[in-house]
Amino acid sequence: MRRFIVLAMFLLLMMVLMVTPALAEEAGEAKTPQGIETSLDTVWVLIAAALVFFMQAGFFFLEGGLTRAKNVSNAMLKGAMDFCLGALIFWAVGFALMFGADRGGFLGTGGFFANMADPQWNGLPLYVFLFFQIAFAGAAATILAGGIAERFKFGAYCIATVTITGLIYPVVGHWIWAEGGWLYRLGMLDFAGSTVVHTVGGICALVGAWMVGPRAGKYDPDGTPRAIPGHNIPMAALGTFILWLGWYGFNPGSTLKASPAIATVAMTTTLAASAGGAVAMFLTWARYGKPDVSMSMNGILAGLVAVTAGCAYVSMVSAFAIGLVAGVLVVFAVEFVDRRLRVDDPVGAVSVHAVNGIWGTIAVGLFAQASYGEANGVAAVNGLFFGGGVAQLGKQLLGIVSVSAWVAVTATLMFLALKKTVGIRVSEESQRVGLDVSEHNLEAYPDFQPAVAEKGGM
Amino acid sequence: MRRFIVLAMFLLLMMVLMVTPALAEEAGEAKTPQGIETSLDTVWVLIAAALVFFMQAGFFFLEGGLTRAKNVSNAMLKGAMDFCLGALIFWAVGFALMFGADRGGFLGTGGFFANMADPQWNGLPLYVFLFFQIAFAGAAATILAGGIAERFKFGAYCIATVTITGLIYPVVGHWIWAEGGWLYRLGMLDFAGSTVVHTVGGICALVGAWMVGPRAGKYDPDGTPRAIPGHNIPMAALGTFILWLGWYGFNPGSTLKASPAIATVAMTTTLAASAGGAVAMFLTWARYGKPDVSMSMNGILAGLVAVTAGCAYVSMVSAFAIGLVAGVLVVFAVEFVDRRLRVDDPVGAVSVHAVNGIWGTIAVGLFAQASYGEANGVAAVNGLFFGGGVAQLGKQLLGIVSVSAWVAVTATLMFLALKKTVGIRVSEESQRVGLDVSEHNLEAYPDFQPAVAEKGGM
Amino acid sequence: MRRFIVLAMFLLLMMVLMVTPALAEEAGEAKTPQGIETSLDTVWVLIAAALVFFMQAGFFFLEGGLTRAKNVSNAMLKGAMDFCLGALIFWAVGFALMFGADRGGFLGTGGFFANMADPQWNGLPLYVFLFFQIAFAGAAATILAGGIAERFKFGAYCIATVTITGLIYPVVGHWIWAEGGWLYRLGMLDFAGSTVVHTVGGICALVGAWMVGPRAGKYDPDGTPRAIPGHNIPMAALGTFILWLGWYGFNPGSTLKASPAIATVAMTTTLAASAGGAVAMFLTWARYGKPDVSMSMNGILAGLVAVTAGCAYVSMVSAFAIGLVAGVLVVFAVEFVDRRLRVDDPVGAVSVHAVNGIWGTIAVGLFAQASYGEANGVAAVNGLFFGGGVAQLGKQLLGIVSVSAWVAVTATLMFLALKKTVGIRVSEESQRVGLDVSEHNLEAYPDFQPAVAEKGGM
Amino acid sequence: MKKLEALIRPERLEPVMEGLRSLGYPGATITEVKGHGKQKGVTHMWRGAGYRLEFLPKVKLEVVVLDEDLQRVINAVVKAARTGAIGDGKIFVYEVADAVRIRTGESGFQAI
Amino acid sequence: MKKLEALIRPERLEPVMEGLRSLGYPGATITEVKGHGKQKGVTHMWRGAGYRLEFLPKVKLEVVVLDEDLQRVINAVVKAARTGAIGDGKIFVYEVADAVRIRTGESGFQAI
Amino acid sequence: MKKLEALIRPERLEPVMEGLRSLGYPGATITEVKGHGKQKGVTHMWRGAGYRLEFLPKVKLEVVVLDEDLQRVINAVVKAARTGAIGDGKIFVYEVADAVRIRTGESGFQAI
Ligand SMILES: Nc1ncnc2c1ncn2[C@@H]1O[C@H](COP(=O)(O)OP(=O)(O)O)[C@@H](O)[C@H]1O
Ligand SMILES: Nc1ncnc2c1ncn2[C@@H]1O[C@H](COP(=O)(O)OP(=O)(O)O)[C@@H](O)[C@H]1O
Ligand SMILES: Nc1ncnc2c1ncn2[C@@H]1O[C@H](COP(=O)(O)OP(=O)(O)O)[C@@H](O)[C@H]1O
Repeated sequence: MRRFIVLAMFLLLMMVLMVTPALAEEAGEAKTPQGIETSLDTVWVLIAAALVFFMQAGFFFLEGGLTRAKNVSNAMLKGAMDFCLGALIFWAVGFALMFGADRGGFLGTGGFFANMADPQWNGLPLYVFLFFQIAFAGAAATILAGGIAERFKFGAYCIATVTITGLIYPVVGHWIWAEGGWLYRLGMLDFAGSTVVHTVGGICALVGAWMVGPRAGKYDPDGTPRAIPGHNIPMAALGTFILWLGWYGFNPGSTLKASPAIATVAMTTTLAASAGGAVAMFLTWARYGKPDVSMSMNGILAGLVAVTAGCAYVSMVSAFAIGLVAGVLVVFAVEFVDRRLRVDDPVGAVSVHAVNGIWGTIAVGLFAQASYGEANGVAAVNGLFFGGGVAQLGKQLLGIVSVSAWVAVTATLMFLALKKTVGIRVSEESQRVGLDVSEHNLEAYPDFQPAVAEKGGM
Repeated sequence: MRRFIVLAMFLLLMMVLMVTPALAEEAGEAKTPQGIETSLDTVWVLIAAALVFFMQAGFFFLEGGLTRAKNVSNAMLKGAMDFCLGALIFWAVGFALMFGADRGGFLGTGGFFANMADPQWNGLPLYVFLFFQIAFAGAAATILAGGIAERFKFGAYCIATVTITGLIYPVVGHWIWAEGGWLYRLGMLDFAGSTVVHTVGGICALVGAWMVGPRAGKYDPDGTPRAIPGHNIPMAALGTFILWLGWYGFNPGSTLKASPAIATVAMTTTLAASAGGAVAMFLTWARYGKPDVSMSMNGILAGLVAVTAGCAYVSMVSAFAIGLVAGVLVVFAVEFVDRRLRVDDPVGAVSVHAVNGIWGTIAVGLFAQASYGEANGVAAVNGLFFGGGVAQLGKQLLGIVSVSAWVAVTATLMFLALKKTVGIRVSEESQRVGLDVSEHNLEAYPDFQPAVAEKGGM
Repeated sequence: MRRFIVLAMFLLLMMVLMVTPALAEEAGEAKTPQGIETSLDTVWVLIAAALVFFMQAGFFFLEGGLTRAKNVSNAMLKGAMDFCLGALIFWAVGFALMFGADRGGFLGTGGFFANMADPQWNGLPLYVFLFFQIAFAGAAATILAGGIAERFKFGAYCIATVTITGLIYPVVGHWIWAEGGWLYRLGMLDFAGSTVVHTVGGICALVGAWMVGPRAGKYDPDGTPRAIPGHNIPMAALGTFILWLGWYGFNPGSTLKASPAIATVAMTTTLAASAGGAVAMFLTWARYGKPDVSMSMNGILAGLVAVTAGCAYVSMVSAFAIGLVAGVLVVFAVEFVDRRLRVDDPVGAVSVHAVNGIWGTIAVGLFAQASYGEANGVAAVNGLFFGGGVAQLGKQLLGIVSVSAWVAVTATLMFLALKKTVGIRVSEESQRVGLDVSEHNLEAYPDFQPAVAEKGGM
Repeated sequence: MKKLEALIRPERLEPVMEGLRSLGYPGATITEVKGHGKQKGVTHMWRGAGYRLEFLPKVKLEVVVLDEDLQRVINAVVKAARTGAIGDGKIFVYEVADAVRIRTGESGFQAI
Repeated sequence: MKKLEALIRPERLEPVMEGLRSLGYPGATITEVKGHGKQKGVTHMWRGAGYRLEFLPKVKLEVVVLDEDLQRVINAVVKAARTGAIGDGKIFVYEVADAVRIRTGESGFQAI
Repeated sequence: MKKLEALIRPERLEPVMEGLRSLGYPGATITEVKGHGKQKGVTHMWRGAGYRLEFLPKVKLEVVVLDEDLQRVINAVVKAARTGAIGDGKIFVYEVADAVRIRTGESGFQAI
């Protein structure tokens, strides 16, 4: 492990020496309308990026709240470090792979350390675009954390997160968001990243959770899942609302431009989240007899993930419908993953991000309306339900399949490599005492008496 | 209960089918100063709305922190669901009642599901205006949650919150904020909603808390109140500061326009909050012997509520004075409600929102200065202390009385109806084990040993 | 104490009577590009200020999490009150001392209660500039709280915080940031306040922590430090991320202008924070055997503090290097303060703010590049590493020395005066039961069983 | 001297203490324990999966009494703690060999 | 009647309870305690300074049994709680003078 | 064998353990309990209403000792736990019928 640390520090230091400093762009005297507009766009995208950045805290609070007290410090550090390491690697490498000069529609190259010829990106200062993209990359990477919670080695997690932000995610981003990307050119639509961010993160979480195996005690010998309740519901609730807040940067910010279109996007986002939350609450009430708190929170997030692809292409009513379906999907997906797949996903990362990322991407092919796309200054496309036939739907499905395949393969290889080298799963004893002690020599709540676990399955 | 759930889900689904999709507004090519200005206003109001949205988390953290651990998950779900359901109902109905074509000054009609002819609202994209109003409606509704905490049926709460957002609140909003509203035309001034939001919410909380009765064990047989300490002070403190942050969207955002006036409003807001907090701290120190933490937090909120009506009409010094009075009022009001009215209001919702909402509305009639109103581009009025006589004060009082009457009557009818049908109060046994278990089958903190309550009255 | 309270309330009331209300500036009809630009700048600075305001919550959560449960309510009230009192005093006095008409380069005068002739500040509405400055003053003052945590008298803390915001901090601010200030004229550069805010706060914390003495039980008779673990790691992690979020207002907001330059500043801020966090994590891993959670969080903050002075003058790579050094510095500084200086600084305030404030200020003299300063519209200076020689470095050092001397002397006098009068240290018995009970008659977590402290030194 | 160890419902603690006080035994020690007996545990839900809490929260009340007061104390506790439903709890009685008051060093029955 | 007081590893609670149930003793009381014995405490780190937790979490399991069942119960507990490593814990046995079921007022062995 | 059960102030735990160690009794079990005795509870404030905490936090320290060491252990505990103020606590002594070391199965005095 020590060797790994030394290596990491060496690499960090290399960066300093390797790079020729980029010349910063000139600050235009903001007196002309043109100049003011650039400033306004910069302000808007910067604030949006800051909100997306803050989603990191939402993610680690959600994970921490839905898992046990003995692993919560580990959740905090994972969430902090995947951003710190991810930001550095994305700046150094990921950004170039994603937005550098296109190579055959598959990959960008050039512009490592954000050394790009043009200090602007479609009229936006390059650095604010980079900041926004870093925040997104952080979100894509941190989704994994929840899925593999309570049993993954911290060192292996650091390497995994760097690989996602530095390679797996930027390639997908290039395909769909870079002008030369093959899916972009094909016309696949994913406005703010249901696929690019959430499906990518969700599939990484699925592969990771499956390969690391379930938490000790999660499944009875006969495969019956046992409940392992989270330790702090308010923490999870605050995490959810921080995420929701961040989504007002995530979705409207993806316009990368201050325009009236952001108003429409904010509303579709609001309605889908609300519908997802409401329907998950009613559905669990009907199914389990009482309204379920953590599933309702998941319902909100499911609605948000699902509307992310289509938020600029669909009407209010469609957004509402997308959220409704998402809220239903997430409830059944959680049960399916837990009972049928027997993949132990403590926070529902797969159900929220992978399943609803896919649903949201499909939904564009169903609900898109050219009038909305046009009004919002993006692609004007009609989906299946609005007279556009299956053309767009086909592109969306192709995108989903290709991205899923890419992520599934690369993530599997990554986890396999980690398993063979540093290992990915902590010992049963480590799990018993908790990762806080075994991985960090720390108790998260030393002033409080922990209660003896004495839960039985049913 | 199951029937109620099925009905609710049916209604949600109906919405999808019932509505013709609205055409989105056109995204003006933002090259002209006019276009840039619209974009800037959109950005500003959207960010303000996002901050107001985040106040939901502030509210549920404040409530959760000031009540007991066994009811905290319930507080989280109430806060999440009153927004989810409230956003949907306000979009579907409330917005039309509030801002639709005026009927006799009393009610708006038309524009359900935000289907309005004009895609703009006074030059602002309709959807960002709607988003801002949804966030406000959510705040008005969630105030109730704190007042009836720890004993209210969750299902009944959902219905109450939908009624407030869908009917009680929009009517008041129409009176005071819609151009045709009778109080608006009369010249009553409530810049950001001391009355519209806070008095409405506060009176709902008063009626609700009174009708549901006190928590088990709150009053001795002889009527002496017993202390029921909140379970998590940092949680309440964070809630307070999230609310304060949100107020920088709430008050300056109510300009609905990016202009230098927002600077003045931000400062009056800051000074009133600071004065309210400081004075409550000193006053409790003098009265109780030591500075009281939760009352000081209430003092901050009291200052914020009180300055909300007048923040664009008054000077810095006046804002400071308004905050001072608010901080004093809240301390005495909490004692008065607890000991004299014997209404059990666990978080001080009545004292913070109703009492100071009223005080703030009155304060406009006292402290308004035409020079400020003018500079901020709003009504130029002088209050009693600045040579304007009692004219404005009279209008303010009339507004307060009418709104209070409307809310008191409708809220009473609503709670009565709920009481007769689904019931509003959980059993003593449910209170004993806590709403988390009885209403949601959940423990909020399963990893921690709860301490046996062994508090005595004095 | 009661006399002190009465006095304080009297003073607060005096303010109302003493002041003639200022005339608010006129709200320019924002139709001209000029007008729109002003509005845009106002929006940007207001939002930045709101984010900086929210850092208060970050500070009190960081402190609360890294200290024991029995003192957490005290931490909350300290954090709330230093802002409330600080905002009032800075409005009344501090702002005038900092930005009023210059007297000999040392102090501003005139403009108490923000009564300034010009309703604008370099084209920015005066009140939004004031709001931004109030938020900064709050940050400078609250740094003290962490250093003297768990043993300082609440009343004395209130007086100290008022003195810092009303006198110690504004004088430094005048020197460096006001046009007439002697360090400003000399050309010392501190873009967003590594020295003005962080070194000032950090040295106050150092002097305070030293004069109040260590917490009971912190040092063995032979001077060996004992570990006193914090009670809530997630709380500290959230605090850190709230602070980081706030820094996106702190640093880019210090442009006081919406311009593309904020993009560059946001990115330097991000890279330094990430580098600081990453390197602290790896370094503690190498030194202590496992990656340390709270030190990694400190590493993030160290990177942020260090880049604050130079964020608009340096390249991305330089920002990264500054963060790397900061992350290393903070780890060794914490150990040094704890073991060599034997100053008990529970949250690392000295190491994060004083040490890295100084490092960041020096770094400007090393890493500044004229091309960046120019592009960002600020001073165009080359540091030692970029061909500028030692000229700038000398100015930076002079600034650090002068400011440190001023703060060390005034803070010492202040704490001495407090010690002689109201006293600064609570009794050992108060420490044993905790400040929550002894200073506020409150338990922060009455529903939970506290664990008996049974830690041994090593 | 005898030690009476009563395992009771948490919410009956106050009336039981009331009863003890009236018999001249204000001193007692309480511990939060979890009990299992005839009373069935409760079922909770976590994300769609039910789980049983087999142990229910109880309070263990310990009070050392003089031999002659034993029966009266037992009766008082039974009276105050009983609800008649399963889960009311049990009382166990133990012989106490000695007692010491730390403050004074007194021992035996004077220490109670 | 005897009271058996077993200080065991928290993670062995479930198998021990299983064993008791199979002997017809479903009723028991558990308390979370901290123990110190031959087993060494663990070392934690806080900001660069190590500190020892001298006491380790244990569960105290109390079950009152009839004299004739005592040995069998002891054997069952030992079997289920043993891991063979230091820190497995101890069992102490005490004489119980009397037992009362609060719900019914029954006393003596009927109360168990 | 005797069990010594001391109810002491939480902050006196360390010196008491020190004393026990020096007598050759490193093993002990502690429980966090709440006690009520001559010592008055404390008054807290909640939003203007005072409330008394009738029970104060105490630590229950249990240590099983050989009969011959009993008096010395009692003396050591009394010495280390005493402050002289009300609330210092009590020690109760019980007869132990048997002891078993789970790890080895040894019983009787060898198990201590
Ligand atoms: N054999 C036993 N040994 C120790 N404690 C017991 C025993 N049986 C019951 N208890 C304790 O008594 C409590 C009440 O037991 P239960 O059988 O539910 O009561 P009841 O028969 O009065 O309804 C349990 O929760 C447990 O703490
Ligand atoms: N003399 C004693 N009195 C009371 N409890 C004891 C005593 N000795 C040990 N214990 C308890 O037994 C537990 C296990 O003791 P330990 O010596 O570590 O076990 P083992 O000898 O089986 O490895 C301790 O944690 C403590 O709770
Ligand atoms: N009769 C009793 N039975 C059981 N525990 C008792 C009894 N009397 C006192 N205690 C315990 O002893 C502790 C100290 O009692 P207290 O009367 O305050 O001590 P002192 O007389 O030494 O000042 C109490 O907190 C309680 O836990």
